[in-house]
Formats: sequence, structure tokens, C-alpha cells
Amino acid sequence: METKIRLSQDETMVGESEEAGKQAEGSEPTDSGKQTEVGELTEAGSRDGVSELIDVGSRVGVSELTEAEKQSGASTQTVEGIPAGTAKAIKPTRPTKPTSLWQQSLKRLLQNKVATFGMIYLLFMFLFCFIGPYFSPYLTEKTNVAMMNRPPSMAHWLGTDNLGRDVLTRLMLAGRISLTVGIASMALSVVIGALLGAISGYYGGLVDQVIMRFADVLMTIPGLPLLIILGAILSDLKVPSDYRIYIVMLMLALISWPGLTRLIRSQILTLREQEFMQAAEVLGLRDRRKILNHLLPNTIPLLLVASTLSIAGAILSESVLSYLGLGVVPPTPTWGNMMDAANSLLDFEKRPWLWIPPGFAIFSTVIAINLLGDGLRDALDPKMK
Amino acid sequence: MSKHDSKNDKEILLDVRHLKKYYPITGGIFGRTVGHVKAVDDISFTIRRGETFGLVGESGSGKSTTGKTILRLTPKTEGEIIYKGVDLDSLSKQELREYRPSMQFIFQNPYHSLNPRQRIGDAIGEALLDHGMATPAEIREKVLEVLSLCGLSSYHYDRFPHEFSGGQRQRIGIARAIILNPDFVIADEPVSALDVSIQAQIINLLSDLQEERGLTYLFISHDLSVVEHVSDRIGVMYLGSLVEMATRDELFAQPLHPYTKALLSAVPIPDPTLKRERIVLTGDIPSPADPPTGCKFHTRCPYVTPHCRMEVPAYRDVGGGHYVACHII
Amino acid sequence: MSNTLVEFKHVHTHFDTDEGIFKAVNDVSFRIKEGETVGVIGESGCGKSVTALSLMQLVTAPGKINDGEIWFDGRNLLGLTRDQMRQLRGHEIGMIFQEPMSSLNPVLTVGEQIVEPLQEHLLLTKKEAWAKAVEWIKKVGIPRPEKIAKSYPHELSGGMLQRIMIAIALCCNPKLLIADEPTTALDVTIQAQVLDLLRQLKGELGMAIMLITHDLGVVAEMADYVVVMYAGQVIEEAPVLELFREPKHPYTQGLLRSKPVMGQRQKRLYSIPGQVPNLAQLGESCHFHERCASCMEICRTKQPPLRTDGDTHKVACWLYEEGFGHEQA
Amino acid sequence: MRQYIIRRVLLMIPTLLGASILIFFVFALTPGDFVDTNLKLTPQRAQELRVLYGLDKPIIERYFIWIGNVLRGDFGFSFKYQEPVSDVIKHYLWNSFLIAFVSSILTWCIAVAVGVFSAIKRYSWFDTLVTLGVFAAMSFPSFFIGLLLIKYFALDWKVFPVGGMTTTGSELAGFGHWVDVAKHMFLPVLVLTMLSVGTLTRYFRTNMLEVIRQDFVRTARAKGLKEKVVVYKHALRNALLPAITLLGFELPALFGGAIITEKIFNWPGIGRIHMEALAFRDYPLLMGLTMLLAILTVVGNLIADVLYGVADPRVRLK
Repeated sequence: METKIRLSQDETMVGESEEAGKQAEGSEPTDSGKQTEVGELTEAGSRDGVSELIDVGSRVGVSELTEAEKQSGASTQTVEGIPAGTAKAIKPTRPTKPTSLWQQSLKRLLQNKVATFGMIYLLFMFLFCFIGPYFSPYLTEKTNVAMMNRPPSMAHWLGTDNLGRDVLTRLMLAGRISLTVGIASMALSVVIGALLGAISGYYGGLVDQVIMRFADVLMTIPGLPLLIILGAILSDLKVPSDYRIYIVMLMLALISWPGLTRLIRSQILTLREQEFMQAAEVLGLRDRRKILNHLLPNTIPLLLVASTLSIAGAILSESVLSYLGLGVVPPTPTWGNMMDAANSLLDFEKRPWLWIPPGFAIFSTVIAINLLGDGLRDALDPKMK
Repeated sequence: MSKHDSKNDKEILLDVRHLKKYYPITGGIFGRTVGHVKAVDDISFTIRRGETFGLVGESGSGKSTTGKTILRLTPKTEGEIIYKGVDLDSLSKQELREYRPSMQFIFQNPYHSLNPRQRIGDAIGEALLDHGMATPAEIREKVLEVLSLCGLSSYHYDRFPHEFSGGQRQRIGIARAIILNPDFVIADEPVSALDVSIQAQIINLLSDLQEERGLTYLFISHDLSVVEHVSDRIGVMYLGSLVEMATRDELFAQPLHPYTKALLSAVPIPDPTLKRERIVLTGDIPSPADPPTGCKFHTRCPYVTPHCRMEVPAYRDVGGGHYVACHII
Repeated sequence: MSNTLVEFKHVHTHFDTDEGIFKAVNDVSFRIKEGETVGVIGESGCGKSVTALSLMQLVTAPGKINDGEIWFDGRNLLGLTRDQMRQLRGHEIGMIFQEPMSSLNPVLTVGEQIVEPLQEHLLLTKKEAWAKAVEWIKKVGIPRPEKIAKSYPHELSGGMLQRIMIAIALCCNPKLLIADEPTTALDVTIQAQVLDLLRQLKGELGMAIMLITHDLGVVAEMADYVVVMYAGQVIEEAPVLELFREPKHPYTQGLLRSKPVMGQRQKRLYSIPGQVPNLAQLGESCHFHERCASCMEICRTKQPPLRTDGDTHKVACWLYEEGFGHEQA
Repeated sequence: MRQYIIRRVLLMIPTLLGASILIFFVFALTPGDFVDTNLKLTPQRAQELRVLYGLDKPIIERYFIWIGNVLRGDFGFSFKYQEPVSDVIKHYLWNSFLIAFVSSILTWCIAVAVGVFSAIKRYSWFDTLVTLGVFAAMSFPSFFIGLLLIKYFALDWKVFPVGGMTTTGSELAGFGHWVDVAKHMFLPVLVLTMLSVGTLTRYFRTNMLEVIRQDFVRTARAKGLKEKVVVYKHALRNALLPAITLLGFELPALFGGAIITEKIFNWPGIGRIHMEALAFRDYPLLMGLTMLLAILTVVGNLIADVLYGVADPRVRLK
């Protein structure tokens, strides 16, 4: 159900944006100023006593803050019956360093063992692919017919392929391409998505309708079939192989930017309803400052999580395309096209070391990215779940 | 609140004339308007310089919407808002921006009115920079001055909102508003989200600031005891309309409108010895989407007459600036 | 003398979170007699809600009742099995919460949600239970009970929903009703209606009520006996008349003076300086000493015990221990 | 509610039109077409064929001809199969539907059970196991799972057939036939289920965690109801509510065919036809298939919204 994976990945993102979107519309502004101090005081919104306590306790070094309180409160107190201000003022201890939300998020992320494992594994994968080849004796990649199809041995840890090349080295080189394509296409779709999402979210009106309808049209065709069709057309155009990589990046970005645009747009709509944006309006801040100082910093967390997860999606899609021979074609190696060794029955059955390692490489990298992405989401904004 | 003598306090700072704010209800296939939620329905009142005008009412009374419409946070449907003799709607976006510093707003929810990712020092000083009322060099010193004025310390400058309690965040919101040296401040339920002891601190702070800087307040709240404490004149709103308006002492001494009487008698008094005969209104507050015909209060009014059901009562001065909208008075 | 229905004996409920151990309920002891309304007052974070949840044993993770005993009708609830406790809930002890709008299941009709406890505890058949549910909807003063029983929660107003919650809590004729801030989320006029209903039902059914609130007015009106809590501890308890006439603990005095009272206007509100201490960093001291105007050396080092001063007035403050403070004027 | 549906249907039309334009011009603009793939033809014969198939007319005109036919239900003529596209689709549609439907049922049952259970037993070992399992399922490249299963289950241990729908050359009828198909179906269904069960399980787990925190669950406990009544009647019902919309999104997957899985398992469904049409540049068939997918997606979205309205009384009674 390939269409389902891409769809389902989008669907979880869309699911989130719809949730956020729903909040954006919101009901007619009721002005019930109810004193629900328990409910309102707790940002996390969970109702029972816990959050009320944690909120009360979360203030950093509250005791020394009260010193400042005391000055303003006690000094002007002249109240009969209770002698004013006899308590000695407590010398304020040097407060701890202010912790920004980013530092807090980083701390929460590092506490999440699974996400940290994902991060370390990704680091290893990057070193393996980008630095690894320099350690391998077979970097020069000359085909050596004598050493064809050797099973894994001390000389070739992962054996050799049908052209006698060392599978491990090719795996590293292929990793470079797959990772670069994944990240580049993500960057492209994030830039397009963020830009269009911000514009249609902030300015709304006609431009919003045009962008949204265009995104809808693109999203009516499930990602994978569209990708496969574009891939087929690409191979028709007889594009020289080293340009193909860039066009594959373009195609992956083309099918993933609508999802991101919708996500960013609903985030902007939600933010614009927040009171601190109305405060910016009352303060008479210029649009530029509203966008750069207020909207953008509060969108970055969502952007960070969405782009991390879209790398995983891009790598998966690229591998499927290359496996079908429609994405990056040999001689440039990617994990995907190394897998087409499995197409010949003989290699498939007798030489699993040809196609299992690249498959596992894709799987392990993507799962690490997903774990990191999920950890990032919890760390950055627990409400964003 | 003591009267402020230095400036000519007779000058009318804000004159609201027949203000209306209707939210369209869409229906049908093409989403055409099939009705209106009359959130604010023909409100008129004036506020003099140095005065605190209290606006009290229950949920759905439209008091917060009134505040936001006056400052053009949401576009109005009808009516005029004359501020210092200038009709705010005649101003272009740019001209309005220049007027912004002199009219400020304090929000109800301390947790949502501050940008979570911005240090409070920048949050307070940002507007000064943007309006060119201070050079970047002076900013820190000006912010520290207003921080201490609001009961906060210098090392709070670099802190982030999540490190403060509800009461302290409200102080930051106040500091952000007064650093622009405004003449007029709308406080929308500034203390509703706070505990009693913290509430008292903020109310005292607001009155100190009024005395030192000659501020004029529009104080919006659902809590009658707080409104009685802070206001010079009070307007009572019900379902989008002003039903009564008078000076504080007169309104609490002899309320005229049946709703005001019921409202005053419904507030629990922290004195167990007090045995009061309470007017308990029957039924629920009608939905602002389809308000009752004639006088909107007739569905719950103990003195309802057939006349009340047909005709909307005129909002008139029954003597000495005591306005009321009721047929039987 | 009606005998004791509920007794808290040195109850400790702590929340073990990564920001430290929050001592939400810190050695709390007090009694509730049969048919008596006890008001538990205090500000946010004083542990009043957690005390009620401990009685019902509905404290959610990471909260846990670490120590102490909670006696109900002659049995220590902490000794009961999970199922025994469950059978008490909704049958012997009813509970209503603060947010009526979100306390009912949005996808089940109101009638179905009243029928559930009836069938569970009184073992009525579906038909009998439905009839009793409609009867109870009428008893809590809602017109057209049959139609209301079939409607969904989102179709009703806040006031009506709170009445339904009261019907659910009382339909199995419990000995105790716990009301956790029952009218905080309601408008003043609706609050008056709900408080009247509670008084009327108490007259009829004679159940004891544990009323938790931060509103001194509501306590003065409803409670027979008052327990004041601060930072997880009981700092004062007394019959309602005595507590309001002669509050002993500086915190209670401060609270009573900070609240603006209609008709008794003060020029300036007394405000207790500072804010509630962090419940994770409570030392061996009187937790109020930082904010106390008459703080003495001993207050900073040792925790005052809850001592009876006069026949029924208990207070935990060194001012009232022999040899330390002077008798309060 | 009714007006909402009518408005949504009206909105569908421009979206589908836009999709049809996109699909048509993606194919029409590419150089080369079916006639080129047949190298045996003399240039002169090739030109004749082009005229016959109307490939020589200007693009805009061809689009209107094509869209005109589509509106009348005629999706054009497949070069490779020499029969109308709609017949080709009808013939292979139900094979794809078979594995997709079975896999959906399986996916939903597992996802609900596992998702809800792991939400209730939040910090248990089961929950962590499920979370890792969910991430694994989401991260597997589809063809990799397929290849692994074939290698071990089909080739090495010979438990299941390597591919195809029925053992070649068998005239089994009735029950015997279906047993044979079932044996062939097992691995593809397993792959499809593993691919989609991950996201759905996480969706149900998150929903359940969200609902358990709500006030009305605490009220249910305060009423003294049994724990399983609280969880399975009150909490679960609200957790499943938003999931109904996902049924709508299943539509394209049910009929659209699983391109990769069908290729690997050589399963005669819509997906494999899609791949073959690509190989032969059979554009009319491709356009028909992609248009079918677009229609299914848009109709699926509409069904999703309508189902949500029907399920949630708050929306239904608006």
C-alpha cells in the first residue's frame, strides 16, 4: 500500500494541522472573564491538582523573587492592627542563569533515551557515509572481474558485487547520495512550504485561496503514483545521469511541499489568534517586527519537527524510485538502486549480501530519523503532540 | 480612585457613540449571512481624563468585545469612537499606528499575552524602539525604570515568561503598556485569573500608576466588588446593551434597573452574619445569537410587562447623569 | 452532637515529579460531621482540591497518598480494596467539579449519564433508572426534564450542566457531597441559583457537604465550619461566624482584608506581599513566614503545630503559643 | 449538515478539474508516446497510427476531447490491451481490492487493540515495545519487507508461494480455488498490513492518551463505575470518534492498488497494471488510472468529513 505510507505520513501531519486548523477558526470571541484561576493558570491545561502544583512550583527560585515583591508591597503598607514591615528583608541570592525555552527543550530531548540513541545513530551514519570511504582500500572503484560475487570475507566485509566492486564501500558512497537527496529535497520543500504557508496564513484572502487550491490539486494525486510517473518521464528525457540526482530532489520536493504549506499555514492562523499577537497590534508594532520577532520564533519548533520527519519520507521515496529504476540510475549508487540486485532471481536467493545491507541501511536510518523527530516534538512543545 | 487635579480633568478623553459590533452567522450553501450575533448593540458613553470607567456584565454581555472594538483590534459594524476629539476610524493604518502608544490594553490571561520565546526586557522595550521613542542605548535603562515601578527587579530583564507566576506576568503586561506613557488604558479583566492576595497587589499597582501618571482607565470585569473598588463611574451591560450607568456611589446605593438589582444581590458577601433578601433570577442567559424581542431582559425580569416584550426601552438620563434603559422606571 | 462522618488524620499526598517532590497535602487533619457543610478555602496550590481527590482516591499519577488515614463512616478508606472503594464512590460519596462544560461525556445523552450510577449502585432496571433520572432532572430545577434527558451536553448551558452534575452526584442518596469549586466557572446570577439549589437539597436530604472554594463570599454564605489551607497545610479552622468575626492566623486576616467587599469600600486594599512558596522546596519552618507581617525568629526555623485556642477555634501560628507571641489585640 | 455536504461537493468540482488538467499535461508534454515504443513500425506507418489515435491534434484540443469522454464515463482506449480503459480497470480492480480490503480489516483491528491497550498500560514494557514496533513499521521501505518475506518464507522455508494469485495451471474450482488464492494472498496482505499498522496504532494511542486525561473520564470514575466501563465505554468511544474520518482516507488505498507490493508479489491488480502501463507508455490507461486515484482521494476526503459529522453529535446537531 505504498500510496498509503506516503499518504499516512502526510495524514499524520495533516491530522495535526487539521487539529491546529480547527483551533484557528475558534468560536465567536466570548468574553466570559470567569475566574477559572485553576484552569487558566495551568498552561498545560490538564485539570487535576497536579498541574496547579507544578505550575506554582515551576517558578525559578521563587523565594528570592519575593524579595522584590516585598519592597513594593510592604513599603506602602500602613494597615491598622498589623505592624508593617517588621520582617527583615532577605538578601536576594544570585539567581540561576535564565533558561530559555530552547535550553529547556534541549535538556528534555537529551533526557529522552530513545531520541538520543536516534541522534547518535544518525551521527554514526553520517560519519560512515561521508568519512568512511577514505578508510576503505577500494575507494578507487575500479571494476575487477576476477573478484566477482565473493561472499563476505575478511578482505571484503560485505563481499563484492557482480562487477567485483566492494559492497561496503559502495554502501558508503550510496549513503552519501541517499542522505544528500533526502536532506536537499527536505530543505527545498521546507523553504517552499514555509514561505507559501506564511504568506497564505498571514495575508489570507485571495492569495491564500489560490495557494490552497493549488496545494489541494497537487494532493489529490497520491504521492507515489505521481512520483513514479514523473520518474518515468525523467528517464524518457534522457537526462545525463549526474543531473538526475537534482531532478529527483526537485520531484521529491514537489510532492511534499503541499503538506508542509498546510501545516505552517494552520500554525500561523493559530498564532495570530493568540493574545500576545493582539498585544503586538495594540503596541503598534510594524508588520516586519510582528513576523520576525513573534510569528517566526514560534513557528520554528513545528518547522524543525516537520522537516526532520520529511527527511525520513524523502529517503523512503527516493529508495522506492531508485529501486524501480526511475530515480537515480547507476553508475551513481544509492541505497535504492543497489537493491535492484534483488531483481535477478539468482542474486536474490544466493547472494543476499548484495541487497540486504542497503535495505537495512535505509530502514535503520529512517527509523533513527523518526525516533529523533518524535523526541524533538515532545521536547519542543508537549502540546504539539 | 482619587481625582487627578493637575490636568484639566473635565476634558472628555473618549466619546463612544452608538457603537455596534455584529458577527455574521453564515448559512446556506454559499455561506451567505443568515443572521447576526449582536455582541455589542448600540453602546454610548464618555470617559473623562483621569477617571476610571468600570464596565461590568456577565458572559456574553459584550464587555470585552466593546474594549477590543474601541481599540480597533476587531473592526466595528457601526458607530463612532472619538478619542481626544479624533474619530479613530478616519485614521489610515499608518496614522492609527502613531496613535497606538497613547491608547494601551492590558489583557486578562497572563499566560497567553506574553510571547513565550521572548525575554521580558525585550517584550517591554520593543514598542519604544519600533516607535522611535528611544534609541537602542537608552532602552535598557528605560525598561529597568518601568520594571521597578511595577514591582519587578533588574535581573528579571533577561528572564522568559515561563519563569514567572501569574501575578508577576500581569505586572510585566502592565509595564509593557505604561512604558509608552499612554493617556488611556483599557484593562480587560486584569485580575480575574489571579488569586485574591495577588489581585489586591495588582489593583493597588494600577491605582498607584493612575495617581503618578494621570492615567484614564476603562476597567472591564465580571467581579462587582472589584469594579466597585476601582471605578468612579460604572456601566452595567446585559447581552450587548448598556442597561444602566451611574457614579459608583449612586449605582451601589440605589440601583434602578431590575438586572442591576439582581446582579448586586447575587454577589456573595464574606459576612456570615448578613442575612439579605436575595433576588434570584429564573432561567438562563439567552444566547446573543437570537436575543429576546423588545427589552432583552424581559425573559428573566421579575417586573416584566407586555410593553417590555414589544418595545426596546430608551436609554435615558433620569437625572444627575444616572442613565437607565427600562420602561417601568 | 452528630457524630463524625469524615476524619482526615495526618494525611500526606505527595507528587514525585522531575522538578522535585511536591508536598501537595502535608500532614492535614480535620473532621466533617454528619449533615455539616465544611468550607475548605485557600488559594491556588494550597492543596484543597488534592485533599478532596485523596478522600475519593482519585489522585492521578505521579500523585500518591504516602501516609495518614482517611476515616469515612467508621472505616479507614486507605485500608479498603480497590473495588470496595469503587462501590463507595457515587453511592456513599458524590462529587461535583468546577468545569461543568467539560465534565460530561460529549457523545452520550444527559439521561444515559445519570442512569449509570443508578444501575451500578441501586441495581435498578433500565426503565426504573430512566424514570428516576427524569425525576432527578426535575428535582434540580430544570424545565422539560424528558426532553433534556434525551439531549447532549453541548446543547445545555453551564448552569444547567452543573445542575445535572448535582443530580448525578446525589441520585444514590450519598452521605457526603464533595463540591470542588462548584460555581467558580459560572456567572454570578447563575451561581446564586446553584448555591440556592445546594442549600435546598441539603435541607431535604441532610447530606454533609465538603465545599472547596477560593471565594470567601461563597464560604460565608454556605459553610457551617471553615478550614483554611495554605501550602498544603491546615493553618486555621473554626465555626464560620467565629472565623469571620475574629480571624487569628495572619494569612486568614490578610485574605479577609484583601478581598474588596461590596458596600464596605476601603481607600486602599491590604495586600499580602509575595506569593505562595514553591511546594518542592518547603523547609522546616512556617511556610507563611516570608509573607507574614508579624514574623518572628522562631517562625523561620520551626513549624507551628495546629493548637486549639478557645473551644473550637484551631490555629497553627507561633503568635498563639505560650511564651512566644503576645496575645493578638 | 446537508448544506455543508452540498458546499463540499461543489468545491470538489474545481479540485478535480485542476487534477485532470495536471494529469493530462504531465503526460501530453512528455516527448515520445506509445507509437514510439513500437520500433518495428515504419515512420510512415507510425504517422498513420498517430492520426488514427488523434495524437497529432494540438494539445488543448486533445485535452477537451479526453475530458469530454471522461465526463461521459469513457476513460479512453488502452493501446496495450486494445480495450477501453474502464474495462481494463474493471477487470483488475477487484484483485487489488481483495488484498487491500483484508489488509485494512487486519490493520484496523490490530491498531485499535494495540493502540488502546498501550495507552492504558502507559509506562509498561508493552507500551515501549509497541512504540518501537510502530516506528519500525513506519520506517520500513515497502519493497524491502516484501523481498525479505519472499526470501525467507517463500524460497528458503517454502511455506508460501513466491508470487501470483493462483498456482499456475491449476483448474481448482470453488473452495479449493479460494484456498489456493488465500495461500498466495498471505504474504502481500502481511506486507500491506505491516506498512500501515504503524501510523494507525500511534494515532489511536495518542487519541486514547488525550481522552483519558479529560474531565468526564474523572467524572465517570467519581460515579463509581467499574474501571472497564470507564475505559471501554466512556474513553474508548471518544477516542475512536475522530478515527472514523480515517475511513474516508482508506478509499484510495482500497481501490488504488499497491503498486510496489503487487509488482514484487506479481499480484494481478491495478498496481501492477499501473507499472506495466508505465513501461509501455500506454498514456490513456495511465491517465485513466491516475484520474481514478484522484477521484477516489477527493471522494474519500468528502466521506471522511461526512462520517465525522454523523459520528459526533456536536457536529451532527449543529
